[in-house]
Parts: sequence; C-alpha cells; structure tokens
Amino acid sequence: MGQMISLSEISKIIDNWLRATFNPTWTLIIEMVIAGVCVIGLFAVLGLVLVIMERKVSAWIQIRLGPNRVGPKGMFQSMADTVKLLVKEGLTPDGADKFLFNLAPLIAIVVAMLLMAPIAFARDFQMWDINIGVLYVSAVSSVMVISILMAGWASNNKYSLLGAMRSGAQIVSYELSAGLSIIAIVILTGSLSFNEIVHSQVDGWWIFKGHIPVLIAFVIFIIAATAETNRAPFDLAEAESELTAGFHTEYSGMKFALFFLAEYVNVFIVCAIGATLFLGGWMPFHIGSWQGFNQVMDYIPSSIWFMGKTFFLIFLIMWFRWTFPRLRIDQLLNLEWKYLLPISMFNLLLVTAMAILGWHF
Amino acid sequence: MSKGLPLWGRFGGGFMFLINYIKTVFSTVKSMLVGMRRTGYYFTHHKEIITEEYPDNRETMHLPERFKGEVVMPHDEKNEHRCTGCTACELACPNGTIKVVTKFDITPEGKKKKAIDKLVYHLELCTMCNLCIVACPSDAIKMAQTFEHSVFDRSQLTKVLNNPGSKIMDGVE
Amino acid sequence: MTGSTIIFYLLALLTLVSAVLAVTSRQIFRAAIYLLFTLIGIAGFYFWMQYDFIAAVQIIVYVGGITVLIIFSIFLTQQAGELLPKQKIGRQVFAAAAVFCSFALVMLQMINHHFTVTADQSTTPTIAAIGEKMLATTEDGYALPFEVVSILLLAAMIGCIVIAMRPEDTLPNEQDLQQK
Amino acid sequence: MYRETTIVADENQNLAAKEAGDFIINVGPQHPATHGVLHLVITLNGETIKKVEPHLGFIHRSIEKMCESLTYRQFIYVTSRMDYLSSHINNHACALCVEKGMQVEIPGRAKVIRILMDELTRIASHELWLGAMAMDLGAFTPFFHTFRERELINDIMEETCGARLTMNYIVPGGVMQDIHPNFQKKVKDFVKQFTSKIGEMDEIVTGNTIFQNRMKGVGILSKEDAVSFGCTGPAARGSGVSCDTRKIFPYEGYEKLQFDEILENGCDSFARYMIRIREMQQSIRIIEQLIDNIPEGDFQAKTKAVIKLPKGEFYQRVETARGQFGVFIVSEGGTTPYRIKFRSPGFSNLSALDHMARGSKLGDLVAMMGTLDLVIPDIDR
Repeated sequence: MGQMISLSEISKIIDNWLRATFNPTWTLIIEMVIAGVCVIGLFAVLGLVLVIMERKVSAWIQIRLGPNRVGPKGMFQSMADTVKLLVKEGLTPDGADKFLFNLAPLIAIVVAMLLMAPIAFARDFQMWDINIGVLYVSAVSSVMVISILMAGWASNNKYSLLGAMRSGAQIVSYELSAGLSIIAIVILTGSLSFNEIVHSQVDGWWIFKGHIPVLIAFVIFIIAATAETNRAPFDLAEAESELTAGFHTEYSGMKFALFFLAEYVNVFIVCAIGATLFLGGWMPFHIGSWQGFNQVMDYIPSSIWFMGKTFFLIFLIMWFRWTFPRLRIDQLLNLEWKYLLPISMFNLLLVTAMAILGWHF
Repeated sequence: MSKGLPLWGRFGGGFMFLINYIKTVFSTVKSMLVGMRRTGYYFTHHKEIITEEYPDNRETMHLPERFKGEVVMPHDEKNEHRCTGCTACELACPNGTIKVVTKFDITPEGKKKKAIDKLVYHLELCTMCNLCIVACPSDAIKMAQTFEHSVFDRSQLTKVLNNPGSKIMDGVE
Repeated sequence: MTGSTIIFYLLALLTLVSAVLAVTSRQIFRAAIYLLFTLIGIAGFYFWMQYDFIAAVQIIVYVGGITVLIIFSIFLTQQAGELLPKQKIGRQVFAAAAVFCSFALVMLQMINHHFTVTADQSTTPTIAAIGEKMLATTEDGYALPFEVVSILLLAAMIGCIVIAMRPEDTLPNEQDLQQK
Repeated sequence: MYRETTIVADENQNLAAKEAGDFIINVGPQHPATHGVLHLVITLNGETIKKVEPHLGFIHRSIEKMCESLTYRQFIYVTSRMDYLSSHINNHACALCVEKGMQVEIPGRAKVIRILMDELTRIASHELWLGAMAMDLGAFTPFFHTFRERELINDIMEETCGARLTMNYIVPGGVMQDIHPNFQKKVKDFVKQFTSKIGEMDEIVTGNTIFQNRMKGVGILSKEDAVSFGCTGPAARGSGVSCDTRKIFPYEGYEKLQFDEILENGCDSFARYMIRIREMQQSIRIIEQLIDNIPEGDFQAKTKAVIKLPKGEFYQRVETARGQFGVFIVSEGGTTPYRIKFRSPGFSNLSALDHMARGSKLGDLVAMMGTLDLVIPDIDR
C-alpha cells in the first residue's frame, strides 16, 4: 500500500543512520536514550491532553463551558496547571514514613513507564515486541497496587490508609476478570504477543468477528479496566466525598502530580490494550469486499487508527465517570465476584468452544 | 446486588435464581445505557450550555432593578439630595450600618434648620436587608445594582453617601 | 565488561541490598517493601536471562500476589507502625550461622556442578511449547503435578472460605450494635 | 491498628468506648462529605460504622441571643442566615409569629405571595439537595443539571426580592415589596421548564441501578424511631410519619389548597429521596393553583413603624424544606423580644444519624447525611 512517511519508516531511518555512524553498543545506548526521551515526552503530552480532555468532556456533559481562559478555548489550561504543580511546595507530613512516602509516586510513574514498552503504537512500531506481551502487561500492572498501598500507609493518615485498603482489595479482585477477558482474545489468537494479536485481526477486528462472547469480554474488560485504574464509578480509593482524597490525601505539588499523571497514563494504557485486543490495534477499518472504501481506510496512517481507537475508549471511560454514582465497597466486590467473574468464566468457555469449533470468521 | 437466593442455595430455586440473575444483569445494563444516553445528549448539544463568562459579559449583563447591592443616595444635577436627616434609616438598621451626622443650616429666612452633614454608610456591616430603604420617609436613599465590592482595605468600605457640598432638595420635608 | 554484565551486577546489587535490608529492617512494613524489591530483582534476572514467561509469572505471583497479601496482613495487625524489638544476641548469632550454613550449601552445590555451555538456541520457550508441556501426559509432561497443585490450591481456597464464613447466628445483630 | 494520631474531641468518653481494633476517624469540620462545618467522630470497625458522634458549634453565632437585642422588624433578617436554603420560609415563620402577637390581618395578596415564595424556595432547596445528594454518592453531573432549574428560581427571587439567597422579603404585615410585573410569567416559564426536565433526573439518578443499590435498604429509620428522635420533614415522612405542618397545622391559607402530603413507607434512604422528588411535584401543583389567582390589593397591612408585642408567649410553626421550623417568642411588652427560641428541623434530624448509621458502611454514611439534608447553620444557629 502506498504508505507516506510512517512512524516505522522514521524509526528505521534513524536506526540505519545510527548503525552507519556508531558501533552497535553505542547505537543501542543512543536508541535507548531516544526511546526513554520519547516515553517521557509521550507522558507529558498524554498528561496535558488527557487532563484537558477530561475537563472538557465533564464540562460539556455538565452543560458548562469548561476551561476557556488559557490559550484558544482553554487548550493550554493543563500546561498552566502543570506549572502550578511544579512550583508548589511538596509537603511531607511530620508523622509520615518519609522514605516510602516519597518513593510511592515514583513507583507509580515507573510502573506506568514500564507498561508502555510492549504497546504497538503503529504498524511495525513497538518498543519491545516481547512474546508474552499480554502477560507482561498484567504482571507489571499488578505492581501498581503496591505504590497505592505504600502511599496510603506511609502518609500516616487514616483516610489514606482506608483508601489504600480499598484500592488493594479492588485492584486485586478486578485483575481476575480483566485477565479472563484478555485470555478470551488470547485463546482466539493463540498468542500472547501484541504484534501477533494485531496481525490476527487483519481480516476483521475481534469485536466484529468474535460474535457476542467477545463483545461480552470487551464490556467486562472495559468495566475491569475502569476499576483497575481507580476511576469513577470505581474511584473508592479516592472517594472524595468519603475519604477526602483517599490514598493521596497528603500529597501535594509534584508528588501529587506524579500520581495524577500515572492515573491518566494508566487509563491510556488500559485503553490502548483494549484497542489492541478488541479493536484491532493499528489495523484500519475494513468492510468485506468494498475495495474503494478499504483503500481509503488504508490511506489513513496506522498510528492515527491506533490513537483514534484508544481515545475513543478513553472517552468512553470518561463518559462513565461523569454519568454514574460511585459504588460502595461491598457492592464493588459483589459486582466482581458475583457478576463479572462468573460471567467472564462462562464467557471464556463459550470463547474456547468457539475457538475450537472455528465459529469465528 | 440481586435479592435472589445465594448461588449455592437450594437446587430447586436454582433455575429461578438464574432467571433473576440474568434479569438483574440486563436491567443494570439498561439503566446504565439510559443514563449514558442522557449525558451523551448534553455532551453533543452545546446549545444547552448555560454558564455565563462573567467578567467578559460585564457590558451585556443586567441586574434586576430591585437587586440590593449597596445603599446609595441619588443626587440630581444641581447636587441636591432628598435626605432630611431624620435618622429613620439609622434606627431601622439592625447592624448600625448607617450613621447620620447632622448640622444646622441657616435658611434664607434666618431660621436654623436641621440638615445632614454626612451620612456615613458602612458597607462592610451591611446585610442588604432593605429595611433602611423602606423606613426612609422621603425616598432619599435607594439600593444600587452593584456587586463588585472587593477592595484591598476595609476602610475603603466606609462611605459617605452625600456628595460634598450637596444640599437638600427644595420642598422635601 | 559489556552492558549485559553491568546490568547483571546492578540487578544483583538491588537484590542483595534489599534482601539484607528486608531482614535487618525493624519496621515491618518497610521490610515487606524491601522484600518486594528483592523479588523484583529476581524477576529482573529472569528477564535478563530472557526467560520472559517465568519473569512475568514471578511478578504476578510474588509481587502482585504474595507481597500484597503480606502488606494486607500488616495493615490488619495491631501496631504496624511500631518498631520491632531488637533481637537477642544469641538469636542473632544463631540466625547468622543458619544463613551461613545454607549459603555454604548452595555454593558447594554450585561449585560441584559442572555447567555445560550449549550452543542450543531453542532455550527461549514459546507459549505454545509451555502450554503443551504443561498439559502433556507423557513422561516429561506436567499434567499430573499441575492438577495436584490445582487441587491443593482448591483445598486451600475452600479452607479459607470455611474459616472466613461465620455462622449466621454469631453475626452481630442490630441490637448488639446498639448496646455498644 | 495504626500509629496513634487521633484527635479525640471528648477524650474520656471516647477512650472509654474504644475497644481493640476500633478505628476512629474524624469527618469534618472541613471535609467534602459534610455540607458545612459539621464534625463527626466516627468509630469504625474496618469499613463498618460502630458509632457516629456529631460535634457541633463550629458555626454557632448565637442568633437567638442576637435577636433579643433587635426589634421585631429587624430580627427577621437574621433568620435567613440559619437555614439559608429555605430563608423565605424562616422569615415567614417569624413574620407569622410576630403577626400573631400584633393581631393584624394581612391582606390576601400578601398571603398568596408568601405561599408562592415558600413553595418556590422549597423547590429550590430540594433541587440543591438533589444535586448535592448525587454528588455525595460520587455523581457530579446531576449537581449542574439541577442547578440549571434552581437558577431560574433564583432569578425570579432576584427580580422580585432583590436577592438570591437571603431575601428578607417577608416582613410582619405582609411582604416588603409588591411582586415584580414579570413575576407571573417567569414562574409559569419555570413551571414549564421544570416539568419538562425533572424526568431527566429519573434517567441519570433515580433509575440508575448503582444509585438504587446505594439507597435502598440503607439508613433504616423506623417509624417509632423517627417519632422518638423528633424527626420532621422528609426525613420522618420517609418513615411513614405524617408530620406535614402545612396539613396538620395549616397556616396562611394552606388549608384551602389542593395538595397531598407525601408519605413513603420504605424507612430507608431511597424513601426519603423519593419523598423530596414527589414533594417538588406537589409544590408545582400548589404554584399552578395560585399563580393565576393572586388577588388584587395591598401587599402589606397597615402597621405602626415600631412594633410592640403585648406581654405573652407566642409560638408559630411552619414546614420548611427540611421539616418543622418553630419560632417561640416571649414578650415583655417592649419593642424587642425578651426571649426568642427557634426549633430547627436539622438539629433533631441530625440526632437520628448515629442510630441510622450504626452497622452500615462508611460510604453509606455520606448517603444518609445526604438524605437527612443537613444544613449546618440551621443546626448550630
């Protein structure tokens, strides 16, 4: 297909040039540095974009205008917020365990960075094509809960502790149904690698060719992803009407900003994974044998497809947040253990049967 | 969430439980979708937005004429007001907001006549209860439609309502 | 010294230092966090050796599961914030001796074992290979151990539920709560 | 369980009650869960509430004592600052009580205007409550949607009374000013908008499964308890206690109007929620009956400039948005009351909180406080 300059082309050009100029070790180091800088840059951009997006979505849902002072239509509002958070004093409470208190936001952000590695952002553009990509993501994301527990305990604040306990119970529980709904796709593709999962959807996204079981898995995945990222209606760890701000009550300034950033980046990551597994990653949208239509779709760069799908899911999660009230802790666990888990287990059986019998397209 | 039998309950109730379970799931999903449709409607219909951009709309913004912003004393073009200095407002005020300082003018007939020297108004004490306006027998004071009262020093909130050199209007007793 | 070696020593440093700190720390919560770093360091070794699957499982089971459970049980214990009492000197000596003995045992094994270098590149297992091995009923298959472990876990789970379940009549009712 | 940093307000009592494993947290006086400066000392067992102790007085301004130094015309403005969400109704009660002592008959026009204002205030208060209630449960959007209708009422108030919250419009003898010429049209517009938009709340709040599960079977207050705690208003009517002052002790011509006293038998948070939703519709019904039938005439009876009440005791109760509000005046015959006492609904309703909250989860406490519709200046005065 007639690709213009794509991300993979650019990365190849850089790679070739580096290989021609330096020896392999230096090439590797420079490429690692470039990747690191790109991830940090992506973090910054994601933080800025997602915060302004959240504020605009909430404003429009709530018949408000939203931020409209800084820059055109308030688009630079989140930059002003960032500057404010940067220059703010980072307080550490007197009774806090200072080492762990300061370590917790770092762990949150490092985990979010690690999760970026296996995501396929565009055609042939992936930092680390690890062959157990899905497993890697669910493994590393389980470390996230540690940072919340650490922050909650080290703050020496009862609200924080309650928030951390809630969050721990919540994340540990919802990992199960998130994992099971991911396994549904893994069964259909027979691979854990993101690259292969995307390539298995070349003739149609799983959500279309997987019938109702995959649709159910998708719904469960979105619910579990919302819960795992601690967002409303599952924001019990923060629950501002009950626990002030939950586990990050005592955090301020840049330390708070790191938690905040990690939350948004995690939202991005779970949505990216959802887009990869169910919506075909960077695969363009094709309809059967409509050649003209498919060619037009192919002409859109793959990175745009990926970002479009991811941001659609992010919007969906934001839409949830501004529509639903929060659950209570026992209802939250009921929902997981009495509804999502049995349904996803039954669904997994259906998917397995479907995969064995080859009922999908 | 459901009030049906527990999952491990009697086998006979198992089928009914399953029906109830599925019903609960569907009604939950339906209620969620109904709510999301409503919020989605507002997300896409920006004409419903009701907020005003306050400091920008100062020119077009109109407060109703009865709005109680602060007490003012209207003067006509000859710098005359209608206040006789009867202290009815001072008495009516629950907070001691108004202080009437009187003096004695000499009328052209050579008689002494009571008049106001200063009508001191403490905006910082005022609760905008409108009692002074109602109490005034000569309609000398009224409520103004201002509301941006913030100043850096509270002494600026103590105001003298009558203009310097103003006189009482003819015919007001 | 290549980059790979540097990474190895860094991981070893992380693992060892946090292991020592986990043992010597007198704050139980911090000890748990140091233990976490030890486990992460070990997962790092697996990644370093390119045994990605085992590394991921290490993180899921030990970091995401066991450490979270440990932290939870610390939260639920009384006086989690207090410093632990200093151990008696006799006990410390005994512990050091025990550690030394087991260290010596491991080292002895390692020295006596003849590591053979193979040129076999097929050590990186695919997921399909792992799955087939796991469910194979042949001689070197793991179907039986797998099932035995599952039954053990099931038994443990049922035991937990039985312990956690309180009979209805011992639950505090409204009246008891009011009297409090 | 935790390093001891608890600030316990009443040490002896709490230490005596504290058992092993108790976890005491303070909610308030500055806390997003409390709609004002209320301090709750909550004893938790895990997430389950063992005891709730409200500590009051953070916004006590000794309004009752202040009123004793103000004349009968002046003291009414202070009562707007108690339950600021039903300030018209508070003013109304005071005016009625003073009129009882003066023994004046107020003109019919003033009566109708007063009832209209009361009912508009009631709707505005319930609208705010509905939004705040949803916000307590974590849903932010309904807050802004209910404020849209509330804003219309505020505009009507601003046009006629000159203020949006503390109007001081109802005075002894009638009302302070005549209604604005636009009043009737604007109220009709409001009624039209309100009836077309109230259904949306069913979609995003009432019908929502999460919301229903958070409300149903939560915060049980039985009929007997509601009576013995002295609960009034929607909090008691949710438990089936018939206590609408407009029905049982009609004042100002409520006896001539067609409206229902709303009763629910659920005894839980959801019943109290539904009471308020349905009460708004009854208020609309009252407004629709009156808005085209405002009699012509004076808006104020002829009264002396200085009011003197004869020696004696006077009591008047009205139904505010939160319950029964009573004014008790002891007069020694002078221009100022000798003693004045307000019976505020919030205080009695708050006393039931501990009873309702025991045994439920921390998250539900917020919902219960929401359904009691506490306004803290009303409790503290």
